[in-house]
Amino acid sequence: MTQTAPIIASGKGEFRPPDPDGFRAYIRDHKDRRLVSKLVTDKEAVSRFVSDGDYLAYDLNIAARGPGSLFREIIRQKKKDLWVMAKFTWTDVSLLIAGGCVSKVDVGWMEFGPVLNRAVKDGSVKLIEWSNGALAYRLLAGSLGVPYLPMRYLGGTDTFEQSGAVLTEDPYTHQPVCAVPALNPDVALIHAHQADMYGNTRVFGAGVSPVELAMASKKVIVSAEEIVDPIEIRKQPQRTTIPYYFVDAVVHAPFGSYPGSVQGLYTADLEQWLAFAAAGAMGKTDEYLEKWVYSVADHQEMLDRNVGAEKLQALRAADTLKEGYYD
Amino acid sequence: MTQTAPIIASGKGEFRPPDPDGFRAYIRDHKDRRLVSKLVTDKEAVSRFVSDGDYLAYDLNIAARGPGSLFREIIRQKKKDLWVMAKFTWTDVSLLIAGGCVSKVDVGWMEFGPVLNRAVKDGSVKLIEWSNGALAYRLLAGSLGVPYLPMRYLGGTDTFEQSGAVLTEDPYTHQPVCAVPALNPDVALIHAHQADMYGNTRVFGAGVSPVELAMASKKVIVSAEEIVDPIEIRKQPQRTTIPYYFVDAVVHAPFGSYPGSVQGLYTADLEQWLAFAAAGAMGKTDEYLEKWVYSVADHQEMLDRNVGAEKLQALRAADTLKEGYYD
Amino acid sequence: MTDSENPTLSFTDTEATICHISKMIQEDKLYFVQMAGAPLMALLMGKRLYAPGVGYVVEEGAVCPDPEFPLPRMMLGSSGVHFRAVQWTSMLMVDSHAALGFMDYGLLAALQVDRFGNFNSTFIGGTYDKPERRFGGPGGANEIASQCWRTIIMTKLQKRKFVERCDFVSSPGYLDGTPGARERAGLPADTGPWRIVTAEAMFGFDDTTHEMRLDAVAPWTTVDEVVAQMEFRPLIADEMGALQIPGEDELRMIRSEIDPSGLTVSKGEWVTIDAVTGKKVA
Amino acid sequence: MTDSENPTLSFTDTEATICHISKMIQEDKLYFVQMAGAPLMALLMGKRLYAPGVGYVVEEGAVCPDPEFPLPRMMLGSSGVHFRAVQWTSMLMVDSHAALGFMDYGLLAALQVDRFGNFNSTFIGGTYDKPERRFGGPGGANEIASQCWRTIIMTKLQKRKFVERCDFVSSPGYLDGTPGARERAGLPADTGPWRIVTAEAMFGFDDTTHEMRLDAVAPWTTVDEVVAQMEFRPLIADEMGALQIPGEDELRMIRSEIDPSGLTVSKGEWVTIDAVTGKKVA
Repeated sequence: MTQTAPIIASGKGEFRPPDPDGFRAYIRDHKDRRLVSKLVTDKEAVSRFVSDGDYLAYDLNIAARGPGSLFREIIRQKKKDLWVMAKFTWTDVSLLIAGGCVSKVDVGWMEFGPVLNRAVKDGSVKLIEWSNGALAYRLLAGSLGVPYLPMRYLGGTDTFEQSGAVLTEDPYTHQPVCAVPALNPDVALIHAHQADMYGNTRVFGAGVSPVELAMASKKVIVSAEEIVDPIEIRKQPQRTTIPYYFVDAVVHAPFGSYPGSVQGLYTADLEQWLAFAAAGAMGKTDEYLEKWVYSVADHQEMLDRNVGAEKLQALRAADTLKEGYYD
Repeated sequence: MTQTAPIIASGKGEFRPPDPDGFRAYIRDHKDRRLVSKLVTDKEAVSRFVSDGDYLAYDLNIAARGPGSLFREIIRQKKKDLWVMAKFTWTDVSLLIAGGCVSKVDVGWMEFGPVLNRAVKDGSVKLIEWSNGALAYRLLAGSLGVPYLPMRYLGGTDTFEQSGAVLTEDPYTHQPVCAVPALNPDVALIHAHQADMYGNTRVFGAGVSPVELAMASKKVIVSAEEIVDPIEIRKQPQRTTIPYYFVDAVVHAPFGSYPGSVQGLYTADLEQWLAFAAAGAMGKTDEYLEKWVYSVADHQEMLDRNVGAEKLQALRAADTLKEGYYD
Repeated sequence: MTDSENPTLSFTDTEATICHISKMIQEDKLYFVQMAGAPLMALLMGKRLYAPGVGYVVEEGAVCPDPEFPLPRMMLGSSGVHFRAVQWTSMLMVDSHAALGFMDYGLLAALQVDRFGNFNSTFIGGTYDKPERRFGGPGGANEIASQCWRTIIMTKLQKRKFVERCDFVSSPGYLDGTPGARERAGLPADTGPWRIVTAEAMFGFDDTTHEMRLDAVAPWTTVDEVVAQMEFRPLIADEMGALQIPGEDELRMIRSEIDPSGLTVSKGEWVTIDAVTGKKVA
Repeated sequence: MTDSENPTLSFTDTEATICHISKMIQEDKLYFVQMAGAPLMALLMGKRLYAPGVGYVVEEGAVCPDPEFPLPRMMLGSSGVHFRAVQWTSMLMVDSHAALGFMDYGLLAALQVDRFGNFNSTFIGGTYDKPERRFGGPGGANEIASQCWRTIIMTKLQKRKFVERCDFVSSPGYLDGTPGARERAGLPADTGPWRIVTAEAMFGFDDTTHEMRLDAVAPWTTVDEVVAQMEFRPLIADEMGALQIPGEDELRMIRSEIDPSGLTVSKGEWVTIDAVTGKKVA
């Protein structure tokens, strides 16, 4: 039982060395344990909690229940040098790249296209290879407060070679087993159905890993379709996805996932859903960003000026399968 | 990054070597993927799915939302040589010992007393030391399909010395970190609020680790207060705790936790709740078992003859805080 | 040449591949399907026609959904594809279900596949650091291809897709093909690619050498034509099977209920065949 | 000797300990409380009287409940103690919250404690294999004492409880007391026992040697009497503090709202003191 466990192989992908005790010290010194209101505007949330050079992670993507309004605010505030987790993402990574915010991407899956291709070719954005599951699993490690976790995949592939995984030996079975380093993002964005002012958050429907993301991240920004009374949270404790003390900022963002959908609330705006990819293909991302980001002060103004109440009504009406989300 | 990771220290407690691939092969060959009815009597569930020598684990305990009716059926069927997980348990471990069913106990916490003391002193029951959290964490490892997990506790104590944990070196930070072997019980008992005939299971309220227990175990017996129509499960998918394919048997067991409580349904029967411990103190466990186990054919007969409808009514009425459980 | 009296049938290679895979779906197995798109359509076609009770999971954590037909125009992130699931949970949970051995089949699409079933979804051409064309990455394919018992891979029969060496092995097949190669890499025992499915041909793998083997061809092509479309020469089954002609009813089903928008299935090469003989119509 | 004119006050050592700890509870900290019983009563006494908004978790996965007073007669497994939580989750989740550094204080009870705050809840007397008296095990105490920033331990001031060596170290204090001993054992940095609380005395630990230090004594006892009740001699604080006398209102609160059944607090030694001077009444 007590032999030594050699490192059999090791990927060469860049990653931040895990530091569970450093993370604990941050939590001890920076997270408020009290029930205090964390309600802020999208502007305030991003300026206070997203810094140049941060490792940025988010749950889902701009196609579905993603933090669309926060993506646009990050671009509006011209945040730089972000290391982005592309776990089960869509065009949101290209959007952030087009906005000049990104220097590194941990790849699980992302919708690709000219913007991404150019950035990779000219070297302005560096990619590190993982997979959707491996990135979620690294968040699990981060959420457990351990430096790494063993797992049963990644091994044997070029993905492994370009990742930060290692192939080691299980101290119990002495079989080869992969291990991945814990990931503790600097800042997490989570778009939710409901939250109270303290940060108690409810996400409905299937998802990727909002719980582990919130637990593993130093700073957590929740944007919510609806702000609910704290007593409602306490009356149904089993509906809570994330308890308040993990959350630093709560932004009230109706249609925050636009142009994406939020299950149980509204469908995607198909036309605009595809507009950014189209703009990329035509080399017109600047025009896209001007219209949807720079020319509007915030998310609400974007909705008012570029979408309109009628369209929003229609998107709500088009989501006809609400069964199971709010009950 | 690629040094070797020595085993710095190693506990001497007995454990079954983890075997993720053996577990996978069992799952491949024995678990039904189809939607078929798994409704059986408590008699049938225990005779088919609990074998002498099995490693037995269960969620919670005979004080609250535990599988009381299944404990008694296991004793009634005189199962032998069980290795029992005492994770956040109560007098249920002593009950199973008094019934002659137990040869080993993995200790997190258990209500102790004369029965336990005698069994330990005469060597008829062997104890191995862990903690509530360490046993739940070993189930997490078992539920992830990995052979072990690193963790940040147990180290430095006599508990560690009497456990199967090792102190190793994290391949990333090169700091000392404990690791515990995955636990994959042979059989799991889970008492739930609701289940459908296929095994889709709902547990309401706070708990210990029903999800990881169901995932990590080869055979899973669910006893449920209520059997619901499968369509009800599909209409509210986010209320499902355990999907059907983990479950082998579903037993309809109203008041299955008796004399314990089920939150949101009924309170504990305080008098009987303490009766077994009292019997142990007075050396009268045989009389207790005769009355509550051997002299009755099954759970329903026990309720009818030894408790009575009036008492059961009163226990339901006494649980006045139902808020949050069924909504 | 074909009897000009016979009716003809036109379909895309994607439609044909969906038809082929749909016939493999069994009710007593569990499937792990990658994202929305053709693989999910193939599974749902099988569920609609042959195995209504079949259970499957998708990466974003829906367990055994029972979507209504016709399927939504846009499946990614639509509530329609998660409708009537037995559980809504997370990616981490369904990945664990696969790690535990519950997922019998993984259903995936690939850009490139090699002789041993290793496949690529990362980049084509150039080098890793200077790729000619970058793609989105493995997504969930790596964990699915590693942890499900058997993997079914959809792709197109083209020389640039059936290659001697993948430009990048995003997800594992039998690696170098040697016995135990996957186990030595830390992957679960006795797993690996099982079928490679294209419109014109279906492939399996030799149990010992793990080399790709041509098992069946469509009536509108031949073994030689198939092999001519591959960069490497596969093993050839002793008894060559014949892929079924997509039925008119099947194609109607795909176009009306599986991909009503046509956004997925109408892409790709169109084939026109003699509906009776199955031969290509010039 | 006391002025017989003064009113007297009678309480158990458990009641006094609950009063002492309740005064330490702060609203801007998070607490991890072990199981039901005296530690939870002490926390809830603090919440009731001094820090109504204080957040705490219990092992069985209730996050920041807000129970109504009077508390239920039997707290273990009663819905009353989980009432109005902000979340109902699992033991694994709250243990992880502690692992991440969110839990400022762990609140525990111990059978035996040594000079360095290591404590025992496993067996007393004899050997591990042949114990004189076996107990229930650490429960959640090991993970709480390892992963919370600071640990507060309740026990009774008796020679057999403050021992040179624990019969069994179930949960970690400062181990052998040397700098970095906990870190070398794989435990999170900068954690450890903070206070040991009994009815008659409160102890802290020296920052460098990690030896237990007597910090405060109750008015009805003296430093010498306290040390006489210990198997080892603790460090003695330069400025000895004085523990407050339990107030009549506090005792009324305990007996009417915290432990109405008296099952927990009425156990233990009764003390009768002069309510004014705080001296024992003969």
